[in-house]
Amino acid sequence: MTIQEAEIIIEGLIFAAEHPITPQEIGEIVELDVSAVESIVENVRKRYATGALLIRNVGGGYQVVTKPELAPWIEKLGRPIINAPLSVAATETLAIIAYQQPVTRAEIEQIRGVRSDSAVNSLIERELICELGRKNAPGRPILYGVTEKFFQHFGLRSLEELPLQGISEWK
Amino acid sequence: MTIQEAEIIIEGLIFAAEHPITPQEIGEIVELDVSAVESIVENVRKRYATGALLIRNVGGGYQVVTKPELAPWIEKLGRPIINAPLSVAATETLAIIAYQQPVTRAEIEQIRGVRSDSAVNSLIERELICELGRKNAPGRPILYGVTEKFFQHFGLRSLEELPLQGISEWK
Amino acid sequence: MGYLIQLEAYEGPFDLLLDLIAKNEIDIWDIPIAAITEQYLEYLFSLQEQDLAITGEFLVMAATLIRIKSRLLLPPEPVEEEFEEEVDPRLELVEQLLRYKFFKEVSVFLQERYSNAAKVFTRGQMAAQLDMTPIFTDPVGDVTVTDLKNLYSALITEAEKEEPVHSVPSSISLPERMARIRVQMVGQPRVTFQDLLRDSTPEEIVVTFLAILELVRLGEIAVVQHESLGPIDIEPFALEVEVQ
Repeated sequence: MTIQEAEIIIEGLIFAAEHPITPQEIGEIVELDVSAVESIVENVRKRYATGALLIRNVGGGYQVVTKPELAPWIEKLGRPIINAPLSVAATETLAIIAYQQPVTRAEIEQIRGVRSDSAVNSLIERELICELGRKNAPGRPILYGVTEKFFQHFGLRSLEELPLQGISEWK
Repeated sequence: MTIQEAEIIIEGLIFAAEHPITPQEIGEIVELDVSAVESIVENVRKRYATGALLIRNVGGGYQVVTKPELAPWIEKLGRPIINAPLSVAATETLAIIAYQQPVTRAEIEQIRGVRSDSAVNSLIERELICELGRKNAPGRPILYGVTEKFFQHFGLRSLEELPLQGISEWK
Repeated sequence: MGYLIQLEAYEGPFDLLLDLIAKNEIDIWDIPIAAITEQYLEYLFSLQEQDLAITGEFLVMAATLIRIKSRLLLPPEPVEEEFEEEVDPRLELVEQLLRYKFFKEVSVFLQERYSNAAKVFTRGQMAAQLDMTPIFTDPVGDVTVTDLKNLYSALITEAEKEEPVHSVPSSISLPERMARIRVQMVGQPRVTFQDLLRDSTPEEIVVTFLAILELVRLGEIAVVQHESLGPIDIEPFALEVEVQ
């Protein structure tokens, strides 16, 4: 198998897989090591640069999706489109996560004084926060943090760029 | 919108659509006429020549699929095989329905010379045929026709792709 | 010749006949009915010897073949009308066979397409994973980093405070509100619901509403809405004014 053949096979596998497929899974099928698979995926990405598709990493696996800028067109195919603004509850929750991450839902609720599960869910749907793992505490609660998308939308490079002025110490 | 932009949008639409999408449907979304859509799709096809994907025509619509030569690799993903073998009886019955639809079971049986209820039932189960209504005849028998899935599973663009040779001998 | 015919699985009598015609290299338009009938029956007998069930359709065809054979043996019936042509008794069968043969060929074509189509794969991740994810055109909206900071700062300040002491709401009781409504209505033909709610806190609205319900129950007032979505009037029935 040449690299070119491998590239086409790997592209096909990512497209046809029913779950985001990891470089390990691909490597087992094409009998290549993970780093070779990763570099071949980069080649596919380069080829995709001029088209509508994009290979994204989700949960350690690859997935072919359409480029985000096509969303307004693809939405016309009947995907639900939501342009509702962030609720106050969600914005408060997002603020707490941004400043305190990694943070559990219980910790968020302690600060807000109200249940926050629907706010957390809506932030996950909007891809502004994601799960970061689990806390070593009774019940092993999920820890949340902000996503790449969060930084993009707020024009931030890192959490250190969050303003700290006037915030009293809590932790 | 430039042609280049239209090409990317159309590629994205074909990729994202749940079902094969027709040039008409695409035309409505991108506000182009059918012939323009068709020629743009040809451009996408040319771009796809070097990759793993293929835009095929099924039942009058476009659908992105992997190239057939990749089948041995993609089968290793363990995706369930939709195309479980069809029995001869079912295929004959399907052939008759495809040519003569809307057609009743009695008419099918007259042509095949044998009872065909189990063949008809298995085709309905596989969603390759469906009921089209009832015939205005004694007993109001059910009329059958082929479905969208029929086109997909047989990779047919339209019923016109079925062979016509020999049909004049008896019609 | 009896057992020369292999025991093949035939889809039906037409399938069997076409096979016999092909094996004997017979012109379908000129079938030697006697010979074919003989072979056809031999096949059925061989099935019988193997204790295999013969379906009704095969037997019907056997009868049809025998009937055609006997008609061919009989001298042609006298033609009643001159221009009526003698029809070959085999014609109907031939037409049926050709029609079946056509569909049999098509089904071979379909089988081929079917197995080729099985070699292509559609996108693996459908609706659930990809398509039905709602698209948030503007997931953040007008919210800015400063908003986040201010909100966080306010929340933290609030959370740092001591457990708040529950303040006693300066609310009025239900009997008190009922009494006030009674007073408000003195000498009035009606007041509107809105009048009673004017400048009320949410809590007061609830108390007012309950007071109205209670007064209705006591038969002191009537609540009337003259048109749909119009103002709700409250009219006195028999007022008992109690001044506190």
